[in-house]
Amino acid sequence: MELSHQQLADLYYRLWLIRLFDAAARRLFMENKLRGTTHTYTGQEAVAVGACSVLRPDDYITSTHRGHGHVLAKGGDPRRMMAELLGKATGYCKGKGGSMHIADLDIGVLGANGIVGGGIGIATGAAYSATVRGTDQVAICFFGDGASNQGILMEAGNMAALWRLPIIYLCEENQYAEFSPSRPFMAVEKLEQKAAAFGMPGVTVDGNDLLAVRRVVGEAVARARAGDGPTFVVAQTYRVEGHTVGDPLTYRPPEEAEQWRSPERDPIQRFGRKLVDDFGFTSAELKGLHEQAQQTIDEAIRFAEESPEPEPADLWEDVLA
Amino acid sequence: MELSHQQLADLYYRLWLIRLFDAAARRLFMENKLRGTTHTYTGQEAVAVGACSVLRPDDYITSTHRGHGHVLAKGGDPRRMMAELLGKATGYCKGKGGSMHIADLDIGVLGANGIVGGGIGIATGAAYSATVRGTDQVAICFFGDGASNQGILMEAGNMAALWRLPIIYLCEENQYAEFSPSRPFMAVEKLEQKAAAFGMPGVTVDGNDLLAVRRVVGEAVARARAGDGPTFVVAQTYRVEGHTVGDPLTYRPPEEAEQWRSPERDPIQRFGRKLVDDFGFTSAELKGLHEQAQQTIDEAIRFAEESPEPEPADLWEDVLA
Amino acid sequence: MRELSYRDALNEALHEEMARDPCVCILGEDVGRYGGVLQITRGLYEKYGEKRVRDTPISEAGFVGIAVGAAMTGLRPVAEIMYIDFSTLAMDQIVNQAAKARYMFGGKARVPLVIRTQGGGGRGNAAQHSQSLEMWYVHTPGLIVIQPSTPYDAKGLLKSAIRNDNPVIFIEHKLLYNTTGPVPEEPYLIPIGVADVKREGSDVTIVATSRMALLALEAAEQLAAKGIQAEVIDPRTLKPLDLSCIIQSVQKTGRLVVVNEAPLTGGFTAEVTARVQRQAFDWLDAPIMQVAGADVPLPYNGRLEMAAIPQVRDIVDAALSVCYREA
Amino acid sequence: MRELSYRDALNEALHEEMARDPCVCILGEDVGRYGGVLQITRGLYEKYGEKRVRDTPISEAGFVGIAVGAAMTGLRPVAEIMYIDFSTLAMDQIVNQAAKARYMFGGKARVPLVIRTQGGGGRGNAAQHSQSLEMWYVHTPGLIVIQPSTPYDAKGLLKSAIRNDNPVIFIEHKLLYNTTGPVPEEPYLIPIGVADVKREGSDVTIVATSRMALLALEAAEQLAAKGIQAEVIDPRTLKPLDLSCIIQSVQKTGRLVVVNEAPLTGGFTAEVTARVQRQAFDWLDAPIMQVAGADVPLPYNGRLEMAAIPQVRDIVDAALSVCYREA
Ligand SMILES: Cc1ncc(C[n+]2csc(CCOP(=O)(O)OP(=O)(O)O)c2C)c(N)n1
Ligand SMILES: Cc1ncc(C[n+]2csc(CCOP(=O)(O)OP(=O)(O)O)c2C)c(N)n1
Ligand SMILES: [Mg+2]
Ligand SMILES: [Mg+2]
Repeated sequence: MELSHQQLADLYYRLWLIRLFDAAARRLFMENKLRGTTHTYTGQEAVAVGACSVLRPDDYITSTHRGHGHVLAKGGDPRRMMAELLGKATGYCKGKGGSMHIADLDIGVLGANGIVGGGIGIATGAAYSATVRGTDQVAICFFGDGASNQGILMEAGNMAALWRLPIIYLCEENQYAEFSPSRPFMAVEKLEQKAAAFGMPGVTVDGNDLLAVRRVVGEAVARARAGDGPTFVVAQTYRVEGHTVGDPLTYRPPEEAEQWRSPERDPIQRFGRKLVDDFGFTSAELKGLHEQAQQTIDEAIRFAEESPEPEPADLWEDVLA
Repeated sequence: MELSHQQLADLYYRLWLIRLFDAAARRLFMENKLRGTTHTYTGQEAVAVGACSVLRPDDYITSTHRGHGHVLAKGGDPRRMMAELLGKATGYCKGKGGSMHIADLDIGVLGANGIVGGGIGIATGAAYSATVRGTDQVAICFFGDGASNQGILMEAGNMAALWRLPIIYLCEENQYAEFSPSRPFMAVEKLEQKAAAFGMPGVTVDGNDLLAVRRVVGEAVARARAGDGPTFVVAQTYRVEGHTVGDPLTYRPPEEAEQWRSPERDPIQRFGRKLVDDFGFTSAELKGLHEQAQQTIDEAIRFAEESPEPEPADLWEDVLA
Repeated sequence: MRELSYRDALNEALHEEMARDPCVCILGEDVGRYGGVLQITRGLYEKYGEKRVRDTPISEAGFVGIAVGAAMTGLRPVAEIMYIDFSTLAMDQIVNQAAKARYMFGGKARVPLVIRTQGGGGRGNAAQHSQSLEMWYVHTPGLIVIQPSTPYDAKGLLKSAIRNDNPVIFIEHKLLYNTTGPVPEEPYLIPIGVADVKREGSDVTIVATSRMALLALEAAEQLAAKGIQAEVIDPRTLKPLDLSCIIQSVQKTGRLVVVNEAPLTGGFTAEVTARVQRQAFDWLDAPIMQVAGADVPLPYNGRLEMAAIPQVRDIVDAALSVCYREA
Repeated sequence: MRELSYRDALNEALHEEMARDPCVCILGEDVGRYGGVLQITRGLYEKYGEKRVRDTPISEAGFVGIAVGAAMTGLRPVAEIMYIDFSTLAMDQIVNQAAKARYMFGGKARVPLVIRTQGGGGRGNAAQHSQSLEMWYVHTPGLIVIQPSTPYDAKGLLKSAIRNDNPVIFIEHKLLYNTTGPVPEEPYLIPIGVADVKREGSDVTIVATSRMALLALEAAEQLAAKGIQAEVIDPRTLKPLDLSCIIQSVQKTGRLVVVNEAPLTGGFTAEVTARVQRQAFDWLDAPIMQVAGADVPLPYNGRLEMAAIPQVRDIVDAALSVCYREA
């Protein structure tokens, strides 16, 4: 689990990639260039980047409606993602999926999902599949604190525990579900208590501390790969922006988000400080990585904007294999 | 909670009523007089009778595919039940429901249910309804150990706990779900552990001990009526007969059921002994109650057999109110 | 007459019914404090409190099940399923429990439940947020299915749905919320099962549901310019269907176009076509034309989505073709 | 040729496909040790072990979801939903996930999933265990829907379904399991999307699905005795539908009766009627007759249930009526 300087730099770069991708998505949405809805991952970047940093390219993840961060963390191509947001033929889904349905089967991304809880069965199935095919692949199922109230979590979790499937249920407790705080909707005191009902270990981690996420998920992944079954991980974090781009955020005090944007709490700044303090990075280096991420995003936008729209006949393609 | 001699006698009578009703149902099924499938409650009688003994007529229950015992325990009319089994116009459902759909809204029986877990939402809704209408009615939701793997249990349980609804989730751990033992399908060690995930107290009781069930459910009902919320009760018992009438029971050793039929374990004989040992009943009295139950059942069969079938035009009735 | 938006008309219906009957209650995600994602339940929480206006967890099966049980025991719940696509999570509760309870119990249960939900495409919400699933419910005995196309119909039918003693699937359309139209101040109800002739005409009958009714009216304008008088009928209630209104019109026009946004195969247009060809076979001067959605999941891209959903142009073309006129 | 029961034909198909392809796996309640409530999976657990033949908890949404994920990642799962009525619990997984994944992902995913399930009435299982829900799935783009009526078709189509790269809803009928018919020893496949003319005739076309195909053949016998030669077509695959086979027949006979067990409103008979009236309008000598189930939840009582489900007599009467003959 020791990380090289290059690896650490890459993690930092990815945090920024996500942050800047979503900043761009927000801007494009406000410019009416996107359709439907767009959900940003801002403030939660350390969860996806930390968790995916322990995965292999052939491992699986399932994502949610708030999926950009997960896909980028797993190695998704920002150009094809941005093109998808713009509904272009070069997008991951040829413009048919949009923000909520980005998938990259080649790197194990089994899709963002418009149904809250919709990825839970799929991720569990991918883990089951690995055991039948006799590989040591692992699956991470990302879902929100709101999603933890969907019954399929208990159903799939129970089977994962019974069959000792190589899966991590990674619940991002970002404190909101749509336009309501999430806590008043769960009868348990701590989310990890649910794990008891699913017959698996539960653990809570500071989701804004990338290395902590990496450690906890790393242990869970190691256990999963060794055939010792699933783990329920609760990553505590905060949804810094609105539920969707355009959400007027009338239902919470603005100071709350401000606190989470502060250098003490912001996951990127926290990780940056750690890199400087403990791993010998210079501020200039960090600045360089940040800029590099910005270039990648700029180039992705250019690529997306220059890409062609799908052809009318594409409507009828891809319904059946 | 002190029971009079008459009340105790009535409980004993009801145990036999259920046992004999199901014996009759089994016989009639084997004689090809019933259609579909029929599930007997044999061996579990003390759960329904003990639990319903603490309810008022205006309290609610939801039942399952194995519903005869619950309905009789809540005060259902054996004649209209038997008529329903025979598909007669005088049956509870005018012959439209059969064994799996008996309901008696007048005494709070919100229906047996052909869907495993199908009553969980309904019972929770009845409890919610009581709180909105400002009554102190309580609901008991009966379901099996197999049903405890349906996700809606977590969903409804969570809301019941959040909203402090007056409901008891009464899981009958009869050790089988259809043609498989139930234990290998739950990742928790003890069923009551699931309660933790639903944010409510969980308690396990010997389901073949009528007075123990009565005590535990009584406490839960008292709490519910006082506005202190739901309880998850696991009643441990045994499905003495096959899943359905006609089940060849190839999947379990015959000795197992024999042990549960023994006087030490059989809930009716256990309660009978208790009545004699601790409550001054005589064997003759017990015999009398048993015979009385038999007479009621015989009369129910007669009533049912003499009743008319529905008219063809009834097909179109009752689709909409 | 006063103009209201479809959104406000629905909101007013809920306010009036909650004021009238203390048994009416609301359940759903973000319907309380926030007033509903689409703001249809705005102001109810403040007025009626959290017992009667319940914000639920994200648990569609659970809260719809609770609504069914509540309906069986004296309440008149109005449950909001935010997108009809999510009704898939509550199908057992809707189809096996709510729709069948009364029949299975021999007429003993009443299930006065309204499920308000929202369907249709056109906003780039893609395949899991744009479905038109009304036919599943039309195909299910024991349910009533309503799809209003105007603010007036929306208010009057929602009030009737709440007062009805059966489970009602009440399907709004996401592109209609901001449309406006006359809605009287005085209370009124619209009977369930009665179609509305939105425009009279003698040359061709166009039956169109939900948002498609508005498109059909636009099409009728264009047809009028070509000398074709189209009669536009909005069934409003898909089940029970006011077939006689449609038959009468077809007997007059001899030509029928049926428009519905859902995928063609197995859709509402097939149902109407089959009924009319049987009952008005001898009056038909041309095959009935179906204008329906493409048999594909709805795509995100705007151009593709437009192509997947019937447009005014498609309705005009279909009407011209049954009139044996060139497009 | 060797005779096999529908049950054994299905079982043989599973044995052959599991032997052929190690990616084929089975999931469902009691499908393993017990061999399936209907014994369709008998012997598989013993041969292929618990990894490939998974007894699941009673968690339809969960295990169907797992099957979807497994299908997306290299397996070819065959999930058994014991009664189609319980598919209501897994609708999100079937409709929003399995059916749409490929399209939403721009053609990137393959979801080679078979959901084997069982529908229909006739055994007194009442409203929650007797439904014919095929039209929900026919109406859902991205799914293939198969309903075999004979042991031969059952085996050949199940094998094709397993080899197909799309989600397939494979619907057996509870009254067919004990029926028998010829099934060759040699391996064979039946292509998806190809109807079968079960009997040739020139006077009237009868299209009938699942068990109704057997009733239609009986009806054809009775019609023959009255001098009417009925052509009986079993579509076998409801989606994609082999419409050209039906149209060809109607062009020959000029008369069509469509038979399906599900409730009439919104059912398969409407779909076929609509398609044929449009494509063969000029060939039709009479309105198309639909013979379908009553629009009621299925009742328990035997007499009522018989009245709710189409019987041979109803098919004969419909055929006579389109031939303008007295019943
Ligand atoms: C089944 C379903 N119900 C409701 C919604 C509407 N919805 C979209 S996101 C969301 C909140 C999800 O909250 P959470 O799981 O905490 O994820 P977060 O948005 O916080 O990332 C809701 C209710 C949906 N998409 N799917
Ligand atoms: C949703 C659903 N899935 C499966 C079935 C088939 N089924 C009927 S009873 C049963 C077993 C139920 O077990 P349990 O809940 O323990 O109740 P018990 O039979 O032991 O009383 C099953 C799987 C069903 N009726 N409904
Ligand atoms: Mg959240
Ligand atoms: Mg059990």
